[in-house]
Amino acid sequence: MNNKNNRFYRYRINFISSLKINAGILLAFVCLFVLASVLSSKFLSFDNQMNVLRTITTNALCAFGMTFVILTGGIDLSVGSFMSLAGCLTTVLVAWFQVPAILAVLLALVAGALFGAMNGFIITKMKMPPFIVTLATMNIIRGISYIITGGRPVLISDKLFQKIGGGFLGKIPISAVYMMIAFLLMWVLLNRTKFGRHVYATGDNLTAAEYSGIDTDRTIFLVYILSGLLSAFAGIVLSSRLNSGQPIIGQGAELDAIASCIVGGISVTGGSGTLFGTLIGCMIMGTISNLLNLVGVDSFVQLVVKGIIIIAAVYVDAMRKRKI
Amino acid sequence: MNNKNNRFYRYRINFISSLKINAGILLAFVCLFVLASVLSSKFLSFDNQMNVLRTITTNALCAFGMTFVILTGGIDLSVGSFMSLAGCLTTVLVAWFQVPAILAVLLALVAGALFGAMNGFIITKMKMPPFIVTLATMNIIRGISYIITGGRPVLISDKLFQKIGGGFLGKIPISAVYMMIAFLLMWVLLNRTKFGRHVYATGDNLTAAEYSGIDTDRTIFLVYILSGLLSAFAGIVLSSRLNSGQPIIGQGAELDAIASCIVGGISVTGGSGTLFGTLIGCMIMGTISNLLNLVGVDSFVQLVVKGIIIIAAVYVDAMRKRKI
Amino acid sequence: GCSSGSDGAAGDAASKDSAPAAAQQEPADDSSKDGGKSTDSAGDAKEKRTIGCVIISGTNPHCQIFEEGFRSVVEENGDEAVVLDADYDPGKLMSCLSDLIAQNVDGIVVESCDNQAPIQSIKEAADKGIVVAAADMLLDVKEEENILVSQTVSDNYDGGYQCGLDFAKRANGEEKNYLIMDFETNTAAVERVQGFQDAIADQPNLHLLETNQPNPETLEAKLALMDTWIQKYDKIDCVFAYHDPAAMACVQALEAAGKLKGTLVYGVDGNIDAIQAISEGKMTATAKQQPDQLAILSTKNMYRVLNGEAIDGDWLTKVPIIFIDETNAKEFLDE
Amino acid sequence: MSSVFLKMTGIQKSFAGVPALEGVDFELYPGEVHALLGENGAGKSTLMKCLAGIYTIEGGKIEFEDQEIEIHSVQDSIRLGISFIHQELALAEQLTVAENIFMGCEPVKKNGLLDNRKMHEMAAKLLERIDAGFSTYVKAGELGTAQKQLVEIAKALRIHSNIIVMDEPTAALSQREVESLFRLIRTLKQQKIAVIYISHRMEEIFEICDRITVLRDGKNVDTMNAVAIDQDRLIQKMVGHKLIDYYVKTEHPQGDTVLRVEHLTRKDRRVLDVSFYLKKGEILGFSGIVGAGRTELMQALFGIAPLEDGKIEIEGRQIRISSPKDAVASGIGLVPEDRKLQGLILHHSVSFNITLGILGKFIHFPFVNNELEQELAEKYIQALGIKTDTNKQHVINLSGGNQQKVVLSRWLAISPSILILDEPTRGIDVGAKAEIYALMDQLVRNGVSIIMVSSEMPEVINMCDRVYVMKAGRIVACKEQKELDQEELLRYALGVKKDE
Ligand SMILES: Nc1ncnc2c1ncn2[C@@H]1O[C@H](COP(=O)(O)OP(=O)(O)OP(=O)(O)O)[C@@H](O)[C@H]1O
Ligand SMILES: Nc1ncnc2c1ncn2[C@@H]1O[C@H](COP(=O)(O)OP(=O)(O)OP(=O)(O)O)[C@@H](O)[C@H]1O
Ligand SMILES: [Mg+2]
Ligand SMILES: [Mg+2]
Repeated sequence: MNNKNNRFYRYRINFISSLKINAGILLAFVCLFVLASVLSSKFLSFDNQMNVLRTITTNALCAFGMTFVILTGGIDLSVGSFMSLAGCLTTVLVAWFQVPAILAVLLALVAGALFGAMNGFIITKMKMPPFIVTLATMNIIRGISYIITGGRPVLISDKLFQKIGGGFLGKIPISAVYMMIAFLLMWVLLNRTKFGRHVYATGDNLTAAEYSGIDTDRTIFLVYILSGLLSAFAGIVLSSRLNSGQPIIGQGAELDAIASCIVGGISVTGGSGTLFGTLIGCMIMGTISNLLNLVGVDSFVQLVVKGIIIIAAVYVDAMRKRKI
Repeated sequence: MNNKNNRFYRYRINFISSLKINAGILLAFVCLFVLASVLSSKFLSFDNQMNVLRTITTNALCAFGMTFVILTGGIDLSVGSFMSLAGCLTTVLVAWFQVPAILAVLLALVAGALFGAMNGFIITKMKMPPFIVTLATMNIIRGISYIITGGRPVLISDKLFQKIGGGFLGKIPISAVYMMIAFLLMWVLLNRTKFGRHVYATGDNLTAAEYSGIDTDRTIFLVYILSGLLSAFAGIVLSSRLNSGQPIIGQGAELDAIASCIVGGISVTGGSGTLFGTLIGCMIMGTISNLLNLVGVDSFVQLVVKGIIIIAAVYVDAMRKRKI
Repeated sequence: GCSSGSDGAAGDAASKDSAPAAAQQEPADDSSKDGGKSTDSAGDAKEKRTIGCVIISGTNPHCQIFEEGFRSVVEENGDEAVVLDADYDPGKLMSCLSDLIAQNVDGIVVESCDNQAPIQSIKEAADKGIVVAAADMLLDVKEEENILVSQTVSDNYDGGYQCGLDFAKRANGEEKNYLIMDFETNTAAVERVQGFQDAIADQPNLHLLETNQPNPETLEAKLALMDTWIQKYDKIDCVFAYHDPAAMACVQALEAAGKLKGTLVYGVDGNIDAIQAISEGKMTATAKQQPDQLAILSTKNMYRVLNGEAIDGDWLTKVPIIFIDETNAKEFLDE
Repeated sequence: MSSVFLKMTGIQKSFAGVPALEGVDFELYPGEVHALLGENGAGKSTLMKCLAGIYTIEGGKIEFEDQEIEIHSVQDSIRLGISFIHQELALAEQLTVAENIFMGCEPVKKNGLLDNRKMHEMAAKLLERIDAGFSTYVKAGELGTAQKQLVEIAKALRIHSNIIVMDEPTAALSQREVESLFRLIRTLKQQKIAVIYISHRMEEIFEICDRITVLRDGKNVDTMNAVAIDQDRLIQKMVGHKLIDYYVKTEHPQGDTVLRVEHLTRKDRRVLDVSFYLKKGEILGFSGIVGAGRTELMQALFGIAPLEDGKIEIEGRQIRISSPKDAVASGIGLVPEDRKLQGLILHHSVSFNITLGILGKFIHFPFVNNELEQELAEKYIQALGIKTDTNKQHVINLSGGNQQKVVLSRWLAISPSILILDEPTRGIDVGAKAEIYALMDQLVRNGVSIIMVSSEMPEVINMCDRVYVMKAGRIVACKEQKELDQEELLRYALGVKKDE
């Protein structure tokens, strides 16, 4: 028995275990990948792969935060507004108030964390449903970013700021690097800390978690801060790439992030799923868009095809899970 | 004991009980209403009240269907696309194929029910999460309505069709009449039929419902049909008011409908809430918009104010519920 | 030119072999390198090129006409057209451009929804030797930067201005109340509104009741805003809407309230349903843009540079708008 | 006896390749009460779920009145007239008691609409039949665990059935309700209704059952007449070996008072003016009938429900407990009454659940000592004999009794100085019960103090040093072990007798 356990243990801590749990969605991804390579000769090129990575960064950052939120059984509809606010704040500070870019970025991140904390506070202390709270703050925060920018793009010419999201590390886009770093940090946070366990426990059974002495309010509070922070960062990176603060960015980002999580196998009711799954979910979503654009599918038909592929991908995953 | 039972019983089934259960949100609504009357002299006018009713019709129809869906523990993100599809289908049939308006409306409703059945089928038979399924069909169905219209508005000059959504019954807009009829029908369905009871049971405790011999798959299947049907009808009414088939209508309608349900006290996890609550939720959302427009609040500030009012309204409800 | 400083951002890999000035000669070699594309153009001496286009939104009739114009020119040249949809989203616009670059298209026509957002991507494209022309939205790019072959835009300001003039004329000195439905986050809409207001700035008899924008920017919200205005104001003589769909929503709301008669409704775009409404006397006038012209001119410019020629005409072209009211609406209906 | 009513032969069922039933035979005659016994995880519930149509059998056949039948869905078994009281409570918490009872077969009027009046009348009658004293209009979620169990029983009686399966119906019930349930079973017998009765309470088996079938590891051990066997031999058949000491209780000196509670009143007034104390190394019992407020008291102590008034002192120091976290920090542990609702992280592994309270021992950011985690989990799996494939098994897939052991393990691992056990042996087999008693004994010898809330009189009387009896939210009596007597405790609990 012990022997067997030991085998399982190796299994578990190794990265392979993630692969195992996510075998279904990985399979779906591989299918999609092969399909894409067949359909477009450009798909496999290094440049295009980097392009896909760069494109999914914003969504992936939001989705990582969203993963924590959904794991606790919540939802965060305000991520898109956080993106907008952080992007606008940074550019306004840099362009209008000559704040150094790095400081401006830090301030915007702090703002993201603060508004995230506001979400967390209302949800835990005022005991209100996350859906409606974050729907409301989604409006409020977007309103704020419209107000501070007057609704128009903020032009920026700071070279450093442009590099933050637009630069390259060797041949790899810097934003893809951020994504990988964020993934690793979040992975450690979720899998290697008490907090991570508390997130799972809280989402699976709030009462039981409370009875076990877990401060569930604190756990929930923290995940919203995390989500605010990550989506604020996503907004900063995107603004840097857009070379301007755009109050309208991030519209619909919440649906994309949630979809990536769920495609990646995060249970909507909380408590189960892996961050690796979310990453694959993001890649699937990004690859679908890239493929359809590469092939040059008509934008109306794209909608239909995208919908069908998403269903197919999740179905492959659902089938495999039922087999275990 | 029996005596006690009897008193309670009256309590429960009378309409008053609905008022009781929804006292918190009703209170919030009344506060809002008083506030609105004070802030704008036009608010209380008969015409304006009718205007509010007419405006909320589309949202209310979708929200009624959504109520059933959320009560079973699901979600339907595709309602906006159903609106678009039904509106386009009707106008295309009437304008391009000279189908009589009534027949076209019926066909569009059938299409709504069919696509709703598709949602239900994928969710129950393929065992996939409603969120991702309806997100995918949201794309698919919208894609279809773009494709059939070529993405352009469909002009229509059929007088009967214009009356369907734009007419009046005495001084009352016909669409408000539809809303009330739909409310009554759905209320009976939810509160006075076995199906309604099964909806609650399924959403509250799926296992318990299954162990009790309820065909939960069938129940879930039916609520998605209902949602498809009602939102298709909403789309037809709106198209008639717009006097054209517009493939772009209904964007974001799902969030509005869900928000109305939750503001109205429907629990996101399913199993509890009343249709009356949803109606009040719709009225609150409609009144907020109307008030802000009447007062002429800047649209950026509107976002912020709207968010704050929503939180306040739900908070009043949450407070009262905690007191019971 | 002065843009060399920012090339660093695109990384050393790209800057090694491509100075922006040289970029425009490169594409010919580039497409010959790529065997994949030429396989199906049997026997033809000229290789089939791929030309990309990003439009603002496939659901906007204006953009659909733009797309048609673009496709017609590409077809004429016997090339393949790839049209992507940014759906009003600057982020998506950028990823569409990236996808076109990754696909190694020969030329791109950008119809942008924002004047800043696509610039980074356009630079990347230019670095790779892709010829880019901009249309419809005036991008914040100077000619000297050498990344765009031309900019071709509508005169949005004039669109609003013409409507304003018409309003002033019809008011004929009488006291009139008007409303403006605007869309502050869109530069083109802001210009139109500005034009309208400037045109009537010297008319003391015209009173602005209110300016506001639908929230969110959906058809339903436009309708609801106009509905509320009708409740709020007893006397509305004129509504200026930033584009035709909004104007049409105003028409529907006014008609339903029985207040359409005697109310002037202006829009900008020249969509077919608006022109129809004008011919029926429901709507007053619209300033028709010429999206087909925008597309054709910019695509032709792009082709010239692609073929090693110089563009004909100025680097920046403003395509005039056509003012349509009941007198000339019929002419445009037949098209 | 007449002919065979229900016959199951060679029933097989496995989960993900792991067999749970390996050719089980079972026979049932009309009007008999047939006990189905076995250790936790023996396969009792699985066999019954096959009959209920929740699981589909993979081998064997089911005959009903000599006709071979197939059961594919719950509806099939309802059609055959088989009713179930499932082991795990499954009620829709937001629906009323009556709505729960008639879930799936709601009475309708001629016009097809629901007949609520009739439903409540019928539900009230059913509740009366089992002496349940609550309204049919309350929401199920507002009921205590025992009351929910009564609702489940009423639910099984809602249609006229041929067979009623009772899977541990008394696990959450106290003496009084058990007696009325037995009265009910006797009338069912007279109506020739067959009852399949599953329980881990040995006394009950001999009191009510005619025949007994014992399962072990998914196989038949034996079927016998109840009169033909005694308790020790029966236990031996179940466990596979002889069980010597059932109630382990060693004498040892008790220390100072570790916990003193004075005038405790809950905000919702479910607990009124309760004062008591607990000594170091003592096992303190709380007895009472269903709804006496024992669980409520423990919740108040554990910081789950707000207090209106009262003082809590631990080792002489007054403390404030406003959340379970505070309670844990002050060295109090609580094994809750409802394992599914309050105890388990169902969709995670056994080891995840066991180690949830001691994460600090093996997680040192950013490293997780997995070996240590496994070791810790394994320690309790061995010690309590938790029957699970591996410690990676999701808890939701364990048998009810084994789930209970997992919850217990978590608290043993945290090793609080005051351990509150609310119905700790609920649904646990005799062998494991003995192990838990032994464990309790060992704990108190090591200086831990235990509060045990239990509705099982024998364990209260045999294990506790002192017992408080509660009624309607108040303490009505306090007895030392030497004064303990089942009859008398019950009289206090029912309010027949009062202390001066
Ligand atoms: N859904 C499931 N998935 C996997 N294994 C299961 C599942 N249900 C039961 N098992 C396993 O089948 C075996 C028999 O379980 P069952 O619930 O029938 O036991 P039981 O005799 O009712 O025990 P208890 O007295 O604890 O209720 C156990 O080992 C259990 O782990
Ligand atoms: N969540 C709740 N809401 C409303 N009333 C409750 C709730 N929980 C329990 N009660 C009521 O409180 C009283 C005490 O219930 P409880 O069941 O906890 O007592 P107990 O002595 O622990 O008995 P047992 O645990 O055996 O049922 C009962 O009358 C019950 O109806
Ligand atoms: Mg069992
Ligand atoms: Mg209890």
